[in-house]
Amino acid sequence: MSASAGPEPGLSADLRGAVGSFRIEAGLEAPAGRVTSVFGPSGAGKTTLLRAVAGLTRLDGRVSAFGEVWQDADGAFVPPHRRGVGFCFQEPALFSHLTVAENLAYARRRAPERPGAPVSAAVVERLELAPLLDRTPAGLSGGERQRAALGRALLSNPGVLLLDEPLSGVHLGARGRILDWLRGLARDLGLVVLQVSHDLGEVIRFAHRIALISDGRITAIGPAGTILAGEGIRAPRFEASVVLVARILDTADAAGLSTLDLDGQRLRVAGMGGQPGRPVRLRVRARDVALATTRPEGLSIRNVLDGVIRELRDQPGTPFIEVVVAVGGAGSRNLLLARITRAAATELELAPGRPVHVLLKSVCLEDP
Amino acid sequence: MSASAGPEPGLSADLRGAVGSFRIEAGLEAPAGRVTSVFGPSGAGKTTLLRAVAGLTRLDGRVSAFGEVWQDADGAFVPPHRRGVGFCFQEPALFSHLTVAENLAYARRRAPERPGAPVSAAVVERLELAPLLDRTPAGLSGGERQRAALGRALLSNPGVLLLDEPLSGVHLGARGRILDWLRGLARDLGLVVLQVSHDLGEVIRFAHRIALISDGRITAIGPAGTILAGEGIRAPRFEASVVLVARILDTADAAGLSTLDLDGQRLRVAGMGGQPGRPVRLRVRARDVALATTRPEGLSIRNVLDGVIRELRDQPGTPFIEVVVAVGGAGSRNLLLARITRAAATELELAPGRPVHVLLKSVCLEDP
Amino acid sequence: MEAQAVWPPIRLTLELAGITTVFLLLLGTPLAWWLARTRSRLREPVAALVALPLVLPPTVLGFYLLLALGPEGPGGFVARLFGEPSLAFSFPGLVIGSVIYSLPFAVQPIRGAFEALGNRPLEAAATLRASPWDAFWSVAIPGARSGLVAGAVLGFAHTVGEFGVILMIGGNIPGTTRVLSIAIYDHVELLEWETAHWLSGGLLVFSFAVVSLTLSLTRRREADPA
Amino acid sequence: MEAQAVWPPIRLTLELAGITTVFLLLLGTPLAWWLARTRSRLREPVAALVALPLVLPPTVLGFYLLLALGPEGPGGFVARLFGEPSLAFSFPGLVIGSVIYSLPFAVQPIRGAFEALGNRPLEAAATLRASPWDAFWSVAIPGARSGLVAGAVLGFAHTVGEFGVILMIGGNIPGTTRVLSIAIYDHVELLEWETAHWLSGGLLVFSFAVVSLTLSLTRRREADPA
Amino acid sequence: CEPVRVAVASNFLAAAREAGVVFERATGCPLSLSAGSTGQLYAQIAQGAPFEVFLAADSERPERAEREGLAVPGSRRTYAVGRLVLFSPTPGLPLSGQTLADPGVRRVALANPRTAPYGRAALEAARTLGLESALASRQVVGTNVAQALSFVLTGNAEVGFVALSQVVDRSGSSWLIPETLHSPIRQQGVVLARGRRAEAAAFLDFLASGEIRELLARRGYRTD
Ligand SMILES: Nc1ncnc2c1ncn2[C@@H]1O[C@H](COP(=O)(O)OP(=O)(O)OP(=O)(O)O)[C@@H](O)[C@H]1O
Ligand SMILES: Nc1ncnc2c1ncn2[C@@H]1O[C@H](COP(=O)(O)OP(=O)(O)OP(=O)(O)O)[C@@H](O)[C@H]1O
Ligand SMILES: [Mg+2]
Ligand SMILES: [Mg+2]
Repeated sequence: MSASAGPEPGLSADLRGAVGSFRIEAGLEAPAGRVTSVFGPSGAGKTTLLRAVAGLTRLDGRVSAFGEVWQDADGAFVPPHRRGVGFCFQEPALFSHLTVAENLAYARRRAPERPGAPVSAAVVERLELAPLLDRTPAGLSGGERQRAALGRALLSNPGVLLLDEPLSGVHLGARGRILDWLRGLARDLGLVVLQVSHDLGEVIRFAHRIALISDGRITAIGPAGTILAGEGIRAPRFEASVVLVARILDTADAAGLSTLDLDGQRLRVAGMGGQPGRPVRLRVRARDVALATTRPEGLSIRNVLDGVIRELRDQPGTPFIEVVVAVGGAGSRNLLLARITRAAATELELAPGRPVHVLLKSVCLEDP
Repeated sequence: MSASAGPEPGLSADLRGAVGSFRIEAGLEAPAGRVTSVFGPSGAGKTTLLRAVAGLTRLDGRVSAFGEVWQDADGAFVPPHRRGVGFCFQEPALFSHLTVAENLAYARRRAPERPGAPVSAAVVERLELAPLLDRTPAGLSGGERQRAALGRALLSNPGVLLLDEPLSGVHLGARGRILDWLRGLARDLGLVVLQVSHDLGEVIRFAHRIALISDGRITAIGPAGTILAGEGIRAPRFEASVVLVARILDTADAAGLSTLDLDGQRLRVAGMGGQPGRPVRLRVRARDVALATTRPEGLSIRNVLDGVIRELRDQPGTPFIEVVVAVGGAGSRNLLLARITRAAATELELAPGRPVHVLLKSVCLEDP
Repeated sequence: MEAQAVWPPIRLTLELAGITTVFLLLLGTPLAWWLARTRSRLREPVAALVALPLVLPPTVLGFYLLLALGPEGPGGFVARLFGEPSLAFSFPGLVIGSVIYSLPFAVQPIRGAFEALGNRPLEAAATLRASPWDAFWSVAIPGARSGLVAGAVLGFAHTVGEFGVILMIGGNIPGTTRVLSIAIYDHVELLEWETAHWLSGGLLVFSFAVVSLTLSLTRRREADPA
Repeated sequence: MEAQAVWPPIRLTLELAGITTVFLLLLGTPLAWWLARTRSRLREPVAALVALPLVLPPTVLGFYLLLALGPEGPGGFVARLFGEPSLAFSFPGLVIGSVIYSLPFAVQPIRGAFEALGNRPLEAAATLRASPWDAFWSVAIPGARSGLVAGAVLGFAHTVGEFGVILMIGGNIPGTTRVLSIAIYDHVELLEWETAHWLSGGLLVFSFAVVSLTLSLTRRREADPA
Repeated sequence: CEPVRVAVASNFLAAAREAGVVFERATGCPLSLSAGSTGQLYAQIAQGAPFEVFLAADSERPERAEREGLAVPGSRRTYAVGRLVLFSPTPGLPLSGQTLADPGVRRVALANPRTAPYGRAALEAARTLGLESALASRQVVGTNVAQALSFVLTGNAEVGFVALSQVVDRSGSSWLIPETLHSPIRQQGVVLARGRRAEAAAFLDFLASGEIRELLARRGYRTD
């Protein structure tokens, strides 16, 4: 999270219309410098939404970005090539008559200068494109094509980056590194990044904000933590998680652990860099949280926080409930979610208002 | 796992050759009735390997399936259409001049009868294709196209199913359901399923066996548990896990929990069907396992097993170590892996031979 | 009398163009398929060879065809099997000449459509147990439909208007080889311009109707981007 | 004396075919583009209209062109602006006639290539800030290259061999409108078969070289399936 | 001297070339010859083709040109009379009218009777001989005599009605059709409206000179 607080003005879209028999009616705000993930089932209209923002599919309604109106009800319509959007299509659309290097050059040549924007060399390095530069797209693997297409989109220095599952074919390690870099770019350059993903892990790791879409409608939109803790993400229930904001007290010691401050309590997490005093975001999945009524002894779990139960959320049809625990005192926004069996909750007599010990496996804490 | 123990003869390939400047030299065995995942970074040669098995790319070497030689060093070469493979391409290749229903019929019409093979209706239902049947591929979303292509491949009743990231564009919930169904089909029909995926979660959930590939070579191949617990999967270290074999004692009670027997110890896991007495496979990730030296009280973690430490594996460069714990007595093959901080191990004085309590969050146990 | 003179050439023209188009597709499609898919070095030379009859003036081409179809040529050999001295001046001879002359116009669009189709649909068909022959019919042909239609239309139109070659090898025999284009030509030559106008006008209107109908009916709807 | 008679027609033929090919591409490419991308109802009728000149026998088409280019036609009107009585019997007139006659052969493959290209590369170009004009040149044209080459080759070859139209509107005037095909025709009429063979043979060899060279040089390498 | 532009019927092209050489030698004025079919040349002349002299294969179209004001009135004259022969490339055949009825003769080539004077003459001759239907059943028609001769030379037709001028120095058998069997093939020429200069008229006059008459006779034309 950058030092400047609060979302800056970015993209705002309010679109309605139909593609074939599919109707869409979606409003969306995506602040600059932030990554907004569009998450929803197959056929929900994610691609359609991104295409409409880019002006490739013409829907009714209003789109504006950085204070500039791209389309409105009065018939104003800025054509795609003047919107300055970068688009990674779901099926990479490299120019097949050009090599990878020429594809990148195509974008670079038409891009305006922008201080701090990544230069070709940086893009090639980060996306590991060097061995591919002289090849044509026909000779690339699926993931290689996606990386090249992403590189091309970046080199056109867009203000709004629209990524339709940009890295679905790239393996986990590289994907993580690339996404982290993209997050940094978004923050440093004040880009709007609108990203479609089916991979919840990716969304959790990557998104500042999440828009849930289903059947052509945005059903929820807001900060990642709120949405992930909320009711919105139904399907992969066991993946429910929250995002906490803590402060660095001490960076990695000899053992490779850092100490963080979470509303007055201490946490020890693996290998985190950064300035002491800086705020960091931690993702904690409900399934990684256990609760105890007595402080446990002789346990390998090192992070034990004190908290108070706020709410018990039953998960009908499953043997589980989710327990919402406030760990930062009364006013804190830091809520934790624990997923435990109903049987355990009954046995431990858990109820709202009851103080509990919250056990977090330190390995589960990571800078998202 | 079916009643018949041990892998049946399935696919065996030993291929070498070059595509453009890329050299591949890969040997692979994939038993029938099992899902074998091919896992490796972008550009490792996964697609090339699958294409060569299908006979679409001609490499040197030997391929045989179900005792039938598809190609060998003497120049024998069974053309792709006589191999009876189903192939889901990385970029779905539906026939654009046919509707979805016609695409499915195309496969069905050319397929041999096979008792128990899924009929069109079942495929349409499982893959949720009903609303798409009358549409042409041009009007489908990315995930819809993938589902239709998978359905088409299934309807050709292949003996070997080659899936190149078949569901990368399908959301988590549906993907899980479809993969479970596919596993069942593979088992019931004795299919060889060779699947490429970048999604470790998917691999863990879906694969019986894993082949790691990198730079055109198979670096490791074996049962999922072994590979996941092994040194092979470097990048996402924290995802290390093991697979345990337990027996059902009691199927889901009123609370939705089943009771299992693991070498004499009891486990309670969420919603598992099946015959009492049947063996089941459980996947336990190292990160989900905690250790305690005294039996914990008042804790929401319900599954506590007794075990003996076998080995401590240091993870150099990280603050973690992995602890291998035998939970089934001396001769048992059931080993658990716990990932804990080095600091915790020191403090608890963990050492080989020492008895420990192993804490498993019940929610982490699932039929893989 | 006028009707008697007008209708046989029209019927003959349609027959000739129709049969020629059938042969163009029968010959041109496999040829285009080969050109689109082979990696042989002979590919471009063969493609050039097919296009070659184009550069010869029709009368010259017609003369060579006369030699080929005549008693000393292969055509004469074939003809003798049927008790004829020569294939020239016969309807089959006209068909042969027309096919050779219009072949490049049929081959080119079909080849283009096959190339645009790419390998992927054929690979998919193979993994669905379709033999190459099956896949050719069930995937390649429907997938290249617009190219086939274009080739057929161009071939048909070119045969209707073709003239020099037919004039040369046809012998202008009423009812056998006297097609409409020759009839119109005669009127122009005789300075009977009025009649020529009427015939040409009719031919144009008719052809326009046939061609635009064919194109509209068979051209696939625009694929929506998705 | 022989060389004197032979070279001017050859030069003229190459000039005519070259210039005609340029015009075919200049006119045919935007037309093919429009045909490939419009959703107008007029699409197929216009496509049919372009193909229409084909169905008229070349001499008849030539006759109508003669009327159009002559003193009473629009061509004559234009010609008078330049102090000429008629566009017929002039090199520009030949170019006009050849372009009209060969247009369908150029338009068809180009249209096919544009259609095969699809929307996606153009959309990608737009998101990379390329204006439609820029994208047309930087993406559509290179992407449709093989179609453009095919169109140019067919158009060139057809113009070289074209004959009836040119004879009619050109008038076989040495040095101005007497192209090689007509020169060969003259030899045929004179029954100077030997000379006709030589010229035709030379024409064939030359054309074969040009065409197969063009095709080999510009056709893209087979895309490997990946 | 500017070349005299002559539109010449294809069958007379060879003779016209030879005459042109003589004409140039005599007057220093070269010819520019444009060959074509008579109907086509007429259409071109009507559309303003830059021809100065029109050497047609028949007499009707020069007449019409004169009538319609395309030609210089009074300049029209017969420059040659064509002779029709029945020809076969096989030497030593006894060709006659009966050849047309010979069952061994499958095909008889001739020029288009509707458009070409030699074709019309051939048809007339057959009619006079009472062999019209015999001819009709085996005729193959070329646009002009050159095509008719091609049919014969390539062996696709056994015999053909062609111009004597085409075969005078060719080996083979021929039967010179008596001029009593058909009306004479008068090839007429006119000076065109665009050819109002001395050289154009001079060329047409020159064709009637003794030297040229001799030349034409050698080439198989009769002169009046
Ligand atoms: N031309 C069309 N005719 C009918 N329906 C269409 C057409 N184009 C798209 N659709 C439908 O619109 C819906 C939304 O498509 P879209 O591509 O936006 O989905 P998506 O959210 O991107 O899905 P995925 O994650 O599978 O890519 C889909 O159900 C699709 O079938
Ligand atoms: N024609 C070619 N010329 C050169 N290299 C090629 C060619 N075709 C494929 N390759 C290379 O072969 C390697 C393996 O490709 P393959 O498609 O098998 O990778 P993959 O493992 O499927 O990767 P991904 O997960 O990204 O799809 C890649 O590095 C690719 O660039
Ligand atoms: Mg999509
Ligand atoms: Mg791949």
